[in-house]
Amino acid sequence: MERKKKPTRHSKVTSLGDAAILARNALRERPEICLGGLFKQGRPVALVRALLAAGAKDLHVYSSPGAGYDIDLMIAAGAVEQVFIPGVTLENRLCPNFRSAVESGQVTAHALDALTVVGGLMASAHGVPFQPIDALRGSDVLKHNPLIREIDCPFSGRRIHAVGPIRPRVTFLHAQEADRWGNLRYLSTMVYADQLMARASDMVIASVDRIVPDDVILDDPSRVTVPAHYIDAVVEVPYGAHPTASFPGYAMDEEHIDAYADLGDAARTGDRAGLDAYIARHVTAPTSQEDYIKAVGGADNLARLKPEARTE
Amino acid sequence: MERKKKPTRHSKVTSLGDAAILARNALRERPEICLGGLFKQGRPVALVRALLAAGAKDLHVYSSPGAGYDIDLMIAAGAVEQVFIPGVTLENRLCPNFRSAVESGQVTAHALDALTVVGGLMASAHGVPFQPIDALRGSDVLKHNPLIREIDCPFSGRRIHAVGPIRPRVTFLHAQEADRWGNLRYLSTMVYADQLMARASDMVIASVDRIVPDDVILDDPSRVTVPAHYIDAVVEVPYGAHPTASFPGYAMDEEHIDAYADLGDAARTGDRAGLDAYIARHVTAPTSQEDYIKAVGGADNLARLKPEARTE
Amino acid sequence: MSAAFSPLEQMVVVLARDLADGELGAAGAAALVPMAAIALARELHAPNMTVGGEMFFNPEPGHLYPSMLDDRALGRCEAAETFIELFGHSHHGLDFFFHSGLQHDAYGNINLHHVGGTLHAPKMRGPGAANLSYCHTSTRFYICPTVHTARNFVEKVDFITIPGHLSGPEAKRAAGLTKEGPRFVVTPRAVMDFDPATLRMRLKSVHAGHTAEEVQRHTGFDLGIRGDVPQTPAPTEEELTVLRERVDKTGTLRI
Amino acid sequence: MSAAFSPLEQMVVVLARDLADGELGAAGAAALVPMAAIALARELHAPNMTVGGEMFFNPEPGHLYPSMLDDRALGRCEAAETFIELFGHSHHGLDFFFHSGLQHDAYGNINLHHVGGTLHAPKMRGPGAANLSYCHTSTRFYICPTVHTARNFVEKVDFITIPGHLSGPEAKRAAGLTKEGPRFVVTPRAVMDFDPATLRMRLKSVHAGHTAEEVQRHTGFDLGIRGDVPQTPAPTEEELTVLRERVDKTGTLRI
Repeated sequence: MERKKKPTRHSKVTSLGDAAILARNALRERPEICLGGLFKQGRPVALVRALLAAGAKDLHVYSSPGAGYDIDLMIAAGAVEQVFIPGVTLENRLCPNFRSAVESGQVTAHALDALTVVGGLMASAHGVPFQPIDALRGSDVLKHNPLIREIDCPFSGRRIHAVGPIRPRVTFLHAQEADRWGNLRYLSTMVYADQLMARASDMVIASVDRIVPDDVILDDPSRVTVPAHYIDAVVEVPYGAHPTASFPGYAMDEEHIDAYADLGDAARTGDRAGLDAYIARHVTAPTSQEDYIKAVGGADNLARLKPEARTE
Repeated sequence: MERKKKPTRHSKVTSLGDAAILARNALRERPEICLGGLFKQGRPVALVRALLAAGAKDLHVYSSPGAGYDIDLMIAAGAVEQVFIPGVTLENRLCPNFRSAVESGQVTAHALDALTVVGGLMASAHGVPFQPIDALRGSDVLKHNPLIREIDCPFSGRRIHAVGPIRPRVTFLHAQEADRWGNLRYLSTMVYADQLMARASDMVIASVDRIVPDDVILDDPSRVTVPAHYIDAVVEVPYGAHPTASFPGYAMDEEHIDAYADLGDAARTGDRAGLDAYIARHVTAPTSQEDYIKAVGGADNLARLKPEARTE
Repeated sequence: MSAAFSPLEQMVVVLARDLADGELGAAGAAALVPMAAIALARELHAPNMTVGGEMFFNPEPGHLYPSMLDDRALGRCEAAETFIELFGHSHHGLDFFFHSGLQHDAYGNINLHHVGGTLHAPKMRGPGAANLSYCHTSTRFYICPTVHTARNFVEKVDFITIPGHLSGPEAKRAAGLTKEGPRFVVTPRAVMDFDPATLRMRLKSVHAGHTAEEVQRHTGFDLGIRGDVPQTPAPTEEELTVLRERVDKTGTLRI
Repeated sequence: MSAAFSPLEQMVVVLARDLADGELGAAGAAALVPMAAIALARELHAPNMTVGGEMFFNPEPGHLYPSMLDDRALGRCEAAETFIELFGHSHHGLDFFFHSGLQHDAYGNINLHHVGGTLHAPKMRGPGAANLSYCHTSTRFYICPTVHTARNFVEKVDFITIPGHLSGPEAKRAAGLTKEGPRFVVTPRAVMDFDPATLRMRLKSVHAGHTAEEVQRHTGFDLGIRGDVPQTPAPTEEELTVLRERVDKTGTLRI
């Protein structure tokens, strides 16, 4: 008997440019984008740059409850309308373009807290119409937070809070490894809200520092942090989180982020030339990650970003 | 200068007997016990036997949504008043003592579903007064389920369900490894509801097949499934899940469970001698896990329970 | 004409043919036949199917196991989840799922709780069931018990553990069951489907070696047989070869 | 008399002394001083303390990092969690937590959102804050900014990001804040606590090399100074040795 060959499974591996167009078009339907990682750890910055280069506009940006460099860059590039992130900071200093844009009224930054964002993602991931919250008291954030409301608790009778589902149209994640089907392996210690976002979102695009063979995944399934089921596209982008960290591959590039923030501070006081040149050099001009790596001094320069071994 | 020695951290390692007394006394305050694992995988059976030997009575038993051998044994030993487990089965056959006890009215087995149990544990783990559920329709279980109620959804306006927190007084878990502080490492593929139960419970006691050195944990923190924070005591019990499985150490002992079920079936038809002898031999008589292992044919016999390698 | 095949192999092939490429589904509790059907579909025509929603994704077991909740079957798979993620899948639903019970009735309702008596004073207490949601959050499900007698196919179940079509379109609507519900009932004797107007079960085809009269005799309600009933298309040689060589290497379906 | 020490080392030692063995706590966002205090307490008298509630447990960093949200600091720790578990911890509360802000007021309220203007038309927009719950679900918290001037210690904050004692006992009760709230305010100049009757901040002790008059001058509200203010007990030789040899090996607290 002539037997058919086993049919072929589609790979989810795509290019950075195609991923950006996929995301941009989806965000034109509904502008809610969510970014994985936390502050200077595990942020999908290469995808963010590609999205900016593809001309995304008027975005509503969500994240795990803390973000900094990437949201500031998105604002500097003029792509953001509203920010739904509780904490926006470079940690050692403020985010200059975020500050300017909010102070000038160009961007609306909502007052939120971590439990509202996480609870909203939980409601979406769980498929329920809301998540109860019972740990918010006394903060002025409660007077302004647009996502929560007070409800009468059917069990305790008390007034508590509730948040409806937060369902990002597109989520960008960065992981260290994936197979070609999109099973993501995080080798970093923390995985932040990345699993949760993947489960809560309409479309999920992941960058990874490297694609690994199928067997790496099959031989150790409990190491997979985000199953391929939740992933729509995966892009192999070496140093894809730069200038944020991707443990154990590379640490955050504090020097780069500080230099960027200096340009942002200069722009606050009227001198935008440096910031514009930064965006041109790092966002607009590169047509590939190889170009970007060259623009930031080449792989030899990036090799200095040692993750400082676990056993130090 | 004379410097004090670094003060000593207390180990959470305890004996099977002490763990059982700790649990029994806590359950006298409130009889709600919860068991980790699922059906014939990863069940804390050595802890259950020790608790039965310590004379626990009138228990209200929770579990991940599926259980079999252990709940049946607890019922056979006369320790159970109420069962809050959606599915009770040996998978290839019914649970004989569960059947008998429910049919005779000796034990109340509530009609529940998985989402009620998981949602109740989620509410407790999250510290909120209830968990909304919006996926229950049409089943007669809804007419009898004592833990859920209908509420008006403040977001959708629809009638949905909600479950209050399930907070077990004691949870028993079985993991493959732990350090002496109680950080549990699951090497099995699935971890069921075990993390969730640990976060939802007042007291958590874990059995592990082996205690590992501190560095094994510190060198690979993202492999820790249940952090020590949630664990009150940890007991090193080789083959502690037997006759259920503890991958990759040993497979479920289907022969043993089938022989037990035959004795249960005999008891249903009036001949309880074999079942009583089984309980005496496996539960009452052994004063240690070594005794138990001898009673089930010794380590050589258990070595037949090959987990059938991942790469098969 | 294809080679000899077992009743379970016939069931597996019927189910596999109805599973489409790119779908997401899971096997349910009595997993031998459903897991084989899923694996066969993946081998034959559905390489982009995702097996998920039961705390693991795309297992590649060395052979068929009677239960999927067995690390021997899951040691090689793509990812593992927990009951929290299952809670989410249960709400979002799958494309397909499988069920079987102690009793199945004329509207595809399934009983796993008790036969005779009442819930708390049952004549015979069944196992209950963990997941009651996939039957109506999923696009469709299949009923596939491995026995088919007048005792497990009854006019009305004593307790509805898993709702099928309840008592028909109106009851289903009233209960908020908006999806297809049970599509086919596949047993070792035959395939049944449901009349679109009444949602009552009816005989669709009988497997080779069985007759409509025999199936009706072993069913506790009227199967609406009118005229000739077609024979279930037998497994093709390719289906059988792939099933035996790549899915059921140890012949579990032929025991 | 102990060796010379830096203002940050003094802060660390004051905080470490107040953390008890067996407690559960976390460092918050401005983590350098709190993480050092926690690590010092674990070395000296609190070996059973658990550092948790921020997505990692008991980190053992090679040296002090300014942020704990850095895998270089977390490569060695006992376990990692995610924001879902943090959601639970935020409700269940910790034993202790740390905060600091752009402005701190006489009742220990903290502002991280804006100085001047309004939230959506601010003169100066701050970073906001992720976690607003540990300040009142936890048993207590500490306020420990690394600068202390009349600009960041003001009578009334422009926006209450983190509630301290609000406007005193009645307001706190009305808002449902049932825990202790801020216990101490530790700065490079002094230690402040709160009057139990009014919950207003007052000077408790001044660090060596500082005076009560100076502290008052750098504070935008009355610190209720009556008579002599005690000196903050300096780090002991043991505290300093352990801090430098086992916690802050690279001298970050002395830069």
